[in-house]
Amino acid sequence: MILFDATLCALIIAVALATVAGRDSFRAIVFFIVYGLFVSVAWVRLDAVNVALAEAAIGAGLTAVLFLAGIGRLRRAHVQADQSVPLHLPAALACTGLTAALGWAWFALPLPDRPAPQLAQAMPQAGVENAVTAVLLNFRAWDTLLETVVLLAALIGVWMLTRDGNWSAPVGVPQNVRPGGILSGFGRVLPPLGFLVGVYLVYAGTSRPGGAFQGGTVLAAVGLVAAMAGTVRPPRIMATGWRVALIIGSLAFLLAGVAGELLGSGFLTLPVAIAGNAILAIEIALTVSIAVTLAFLVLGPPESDGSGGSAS
Amino acid sequence: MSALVILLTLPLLGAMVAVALPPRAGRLAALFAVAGSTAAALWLTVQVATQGVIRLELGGWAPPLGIALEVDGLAAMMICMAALVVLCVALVALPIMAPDKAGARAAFGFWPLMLMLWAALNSVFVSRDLFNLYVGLELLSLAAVALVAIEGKPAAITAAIRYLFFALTGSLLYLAGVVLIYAAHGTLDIDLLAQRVAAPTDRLALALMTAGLMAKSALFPFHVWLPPAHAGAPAPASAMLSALVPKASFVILLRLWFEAMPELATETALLIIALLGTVAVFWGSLRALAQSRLKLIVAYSTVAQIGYLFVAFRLAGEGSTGVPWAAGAWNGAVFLAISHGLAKSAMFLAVGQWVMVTSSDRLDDLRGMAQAMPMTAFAFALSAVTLAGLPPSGGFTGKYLVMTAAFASGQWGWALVMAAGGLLAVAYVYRPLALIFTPGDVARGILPSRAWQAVPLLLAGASVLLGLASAQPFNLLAIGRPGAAEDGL
Amino acid sequence: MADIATYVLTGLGLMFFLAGTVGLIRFPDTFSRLHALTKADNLGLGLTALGIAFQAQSWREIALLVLIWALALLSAGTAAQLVARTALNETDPE
Amino acid sequence: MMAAQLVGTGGAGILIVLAPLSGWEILDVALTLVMLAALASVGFVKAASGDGAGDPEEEDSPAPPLRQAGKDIGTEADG
Amino acid sequence: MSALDFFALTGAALVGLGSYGLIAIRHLLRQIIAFNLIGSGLFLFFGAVAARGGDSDPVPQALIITGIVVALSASALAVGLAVVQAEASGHAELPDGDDASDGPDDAQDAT
Repeated sequence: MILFDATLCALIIAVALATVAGRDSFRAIVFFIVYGLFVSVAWVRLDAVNVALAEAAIGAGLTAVLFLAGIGRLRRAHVQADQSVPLHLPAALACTGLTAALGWAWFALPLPDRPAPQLAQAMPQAGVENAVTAVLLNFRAWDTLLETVVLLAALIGVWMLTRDGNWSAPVGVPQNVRPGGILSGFGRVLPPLGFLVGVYLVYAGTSRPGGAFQGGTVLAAVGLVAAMAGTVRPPRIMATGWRVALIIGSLAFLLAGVAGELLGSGFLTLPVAIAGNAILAIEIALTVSIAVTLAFLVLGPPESDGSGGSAS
Repeated sequence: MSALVILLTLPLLGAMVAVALPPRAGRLAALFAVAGSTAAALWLTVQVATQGVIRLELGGWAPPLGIALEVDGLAAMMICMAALVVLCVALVALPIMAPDKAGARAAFGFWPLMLMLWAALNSVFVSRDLFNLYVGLELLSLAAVALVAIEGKPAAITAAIRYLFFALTGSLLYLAGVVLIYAAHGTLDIDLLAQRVAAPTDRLALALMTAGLMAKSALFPFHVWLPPAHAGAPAPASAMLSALVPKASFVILLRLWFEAMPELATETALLIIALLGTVAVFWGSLRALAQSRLKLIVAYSTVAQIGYLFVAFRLAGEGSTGVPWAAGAWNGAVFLAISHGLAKSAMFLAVGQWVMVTSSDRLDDLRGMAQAMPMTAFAFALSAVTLAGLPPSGGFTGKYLVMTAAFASGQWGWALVMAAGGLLAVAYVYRPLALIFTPGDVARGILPSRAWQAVPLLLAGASVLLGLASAQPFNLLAIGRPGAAEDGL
Repeated sequence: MADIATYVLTGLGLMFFLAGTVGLIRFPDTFSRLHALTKADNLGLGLTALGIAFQAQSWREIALLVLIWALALLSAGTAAQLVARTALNETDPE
Repeated sequence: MMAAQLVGTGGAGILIVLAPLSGWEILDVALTLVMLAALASVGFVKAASGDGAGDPEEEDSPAPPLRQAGKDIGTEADG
Repeated sequence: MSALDFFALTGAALVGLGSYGLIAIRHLLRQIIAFNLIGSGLFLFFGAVAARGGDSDPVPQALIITGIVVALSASALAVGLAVVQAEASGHAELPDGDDASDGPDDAQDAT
C-alpha cells in the first residue's frame, strides 16, 4: 500500500502544480477538480472517511462548481482572458522556505497526549456513535454553530453585491435551457436520485461517516442541477419562505442550546437521555439550511436578463 | 439565563431573525437584539467587577475535549466598549441605512451583518480555544468585508477584495499555527497550553499565528488594505470596522503572548513587534496628513493608533520573569485600545452625519459644519483630543502608563515614539478641525434632530471619561490579568 | 469462487479504465475521445462494481454499488451528449 | 469537461476497489463523488456556453466570445 | 519514510505551491483557487497529524470539516467580489498601487 500512497501523493502534487501553473483559469479549474478527487482518496487512506466525504462533496464538488459559475459570469461580462503565469523567483524562494519549515516541523513534532481518554469517557454520553459527529454537534457545538453563521454571513455578503436594479430579480444568472432537451431531461431525472443520496448521508451520519454538512452539500448539488437545467426557477431574495429555510438550522441549534441553559443543565448541554434524538433533529434542520445556503452561494447574486448579458 | 449566554446568543438570534423576517420587522428585531445585548454586556461587566473571572465550559465538556469561555477584566472591558459602540452605531445608522436613503439592498443587509460582526467580536473576546477563535475571526472578517462591499461602488468593491485577501491570508497563517499547536500538544485551550511541555515547533507556531493576526489587525506592513476599506464603507460600518475589528486580533495576540506562551516573549521577538508598531505610528500619521478626504484621514489615523498598541508590547512582557513595569505597559496598551475604539467610532459617526447632510467628505465641503451641527463638531473635537493623547482623555491615561513604563525600564526611546505620535496626531486632526470651525454656509440639506446629533458625543464623552475616572476600569483590568504582566508599578 | 470472480472482473474493469484513459489522452479530436471515455470507463466501472459486489457483506453495499453505477451511467450519457453539442457549436460557427 | 467525467467514474472506481480493503463505508464517498461529478459536468457545459448560463442544444446558442477559453474545450485533459 | 510522512510532506508542499500561486498569479479567480490549495494542504498536514499513533483522532477531523466549510464560505464571497470587480473594470485583476489616496474621481464617494 505504501507504493499506492506514494503514487497518490505524487499525483496530488503534480495536479496542484498544474492548477497553479496552467495556462488559463478554465484549465486551472479542471485540474482543481481532479485535485479534489485525489485529495479525497488521500483522506480515505488517512482513515478519515468523514473528511473524505466532506472533501468530495464540498472541496472537489461544490467549490469547483462555484468557480465554474464564476467563469461563466466573467464570460457573460466579456472579461478579458488571462495570461499565463510568469515565473516569480522571490516568491518561489519564499514558498519553498514555507514548505521546508512545515516539513521540518513534521519531523520535529513530539507525539503528545491526545484528548483520547476524555473522548472515550465522553462518547457514551454523546448520543451518537460517530465520534466526528459527536465532536461537531456536541463537544464542540459552539464551533459548529458559529460556522453555520459564517455560511450565512457569506451569503448575505454575496447578496450585497447585487446591482441595485436587480434586487427583486431571481437569484443567480438567468439560465437558458432548450425545453425537452437533454439538459432539461437530466434536470428531471437526477434530482429524485440525488435527494435519496442526500437524505441517506444525513441519516448515516449518526452511526457512520456522513452528516449534515455532507448530506446538505449533496442536496445543494441536487438543487443546483435542477436550477441549471431549468427544472426549478430560483426564488427571489425577498421570498420569505426561502429566507426562513436559510436560518432554520442555526436557529434550531441555537434554541436547543438556550433550552439547555433555561432548563438548568447549561448552554449547549444536551442531557444524555435525549442527546441522540436532539442531535438528529438539529442535523435535519441544519441539513435544510446548509443545502439552501450552499445552493444560493453558488448561484450568486440576482442578475436580470438585461445586465451584462451577451446579445443573443 | 446568565448574562454571558445572553450576550453570546442574542446578537446571533437577532441576525437570524433579521435575515428571515421582512425588512421592516427584521430591523425592529435587530434593534431589540442590540438593546438586550447591550444590557447583558453591562450586566456582565458588573458581574466581573464584583465576582471576578466568569468561566463557562460549553456543553459541560471541559478542555481539552470541549471549549471553555472566560470573561476576565480584559474581556469585560472590550465587551463593554463594543456594546457601547454598537449601540451608538445602530442609533446613528437608523436614518442613514433606511431603505429610502441607502436602498433596499443595503437596508436589508446592514443589520444582520452588524449583529454577526458583534457576535463574532464577543465570541473572540471570551474564547479560550484557539480553533474557536479561528472560527470567530472568520465570521468577523466575512461580515466586515461584506459591510465594506455594501456600498456597491467600484472603489469599495476593490477595497473589499483587497481586505478579504489580506484577511484570508491572515486566517491561513493563524490556522497553520493552530495546527502545529494541536499537533505538538493535543490541546487548543489557552490555559492548558500555559502548562504545556515546550516543543521545538512552538516558536514557528507562534510566529505564524502572530503574522496572521498582524495582517488582520493591519499592523505595518500589512496595513495597505485598511484605509480604502474603512474609507469606502458606509460611515456606520466604518465606525465598527475601525473601532472594533482590529481589536479582536489584538486581544488574541495579547492572550497568545502573555497568557498561552509567555516564555516565548523574548526581547528580540517583542522588539520586532514594537519596531513595526513604531513604523506604523509614523507612516500612518504622515499619510493621514496628506489626505484631503476626511474619512481617509480618520482611516489612516487608525493605522497609526494601532501602531501604539504594539509599541507597548516591548514593555509589557519580558520573558516569564515579570518586570515591575510590565503591568503598567500592558494596562496602557489596553487603555489605548479602548479609548481608540470609543474615539474612532465617534469620529466616523460624526463624519457620517456630516456626509448625510453634505453628501461629501472632502475637507473643503465641510467648512462651517461646527455652526450647522455643533454637537457633532464637539464630539469630533473631543475624539481628536483622545487620539492625540491630551489630558484628561483615556488616550492620555494609556500613553501616560506606557511612557511611565518606558522611563522605568530605561528605554525612553519608546516614550519618544508615543510623544511624537501624539504631536503628529495633533497635526492631522488640526486641519479638519480648523475647517469645521471656520465660519461658512453649510445647511444645504435638512439638519437632523438634536438627539441624533448627540449620539457620537456619547462615545466621545466616554473616551474622555475613561481618563477622568480611570480607577474603576483600572481595577477591572486587574481581574484575571496574566501572570506575565502582574505586580506592576 | 467469489474471490476468483472478484479478481477477474476487477482486473477486466481496470483494463477498460486504462483503455478509456489512454483513449482520452491519445485520440485526436473531441468526438473520438468521447467514445473512448464514455463507453470504456463506464463499462470498466460496471465490471469493477460487479467484481467487488462478490465481496459485499450485505445488501446495503450491493445497493450502493448499483446506485453508483447507475448515477455514473446517467451523468456520463448526458454529459457526452452535451459535450458533443458544445464541440459542434464551436467547430462550425454558424 | 471530460476530465470531470473521468474524475467521477475513475474516482468512484478507485474507491470501489479500495472498499473491501479499507472499509465499506467509503462507498458513500464514491457515491458522493459521482453525484458531484454529475453537477460539475453540468457546470462545465454551462460555463463553456456563450453567455455562461446557456444550453448547448439551444438553436441560437451564441458563439463563445472568448477565443482563448473557447479553444480549450475538449482538450483540457492532456496535462 | 512511512505513508504518513508522505501525506504530511505533501501537505507542506501544497501550502508552498498555493502560496506561490497567490503571489505570482494576478487573475483573481485563480488566486482564490490558490487560497483553496493552501487550505487543503494545511488540512492534509493536520490529517497526517491526526493519524499518528495508530488509531485516528476524531477531533482534528471535525476541525478539518469545519475548516472546509469555512473555506467554501470565504471562496464564495471572494468569487462574488471578483466577478463584480471584473464587470466594473473589464479585468479580473486588482489594479496596481496599494495605498489609498484620494483620486480626483472619489469626490462624491462617501455615503
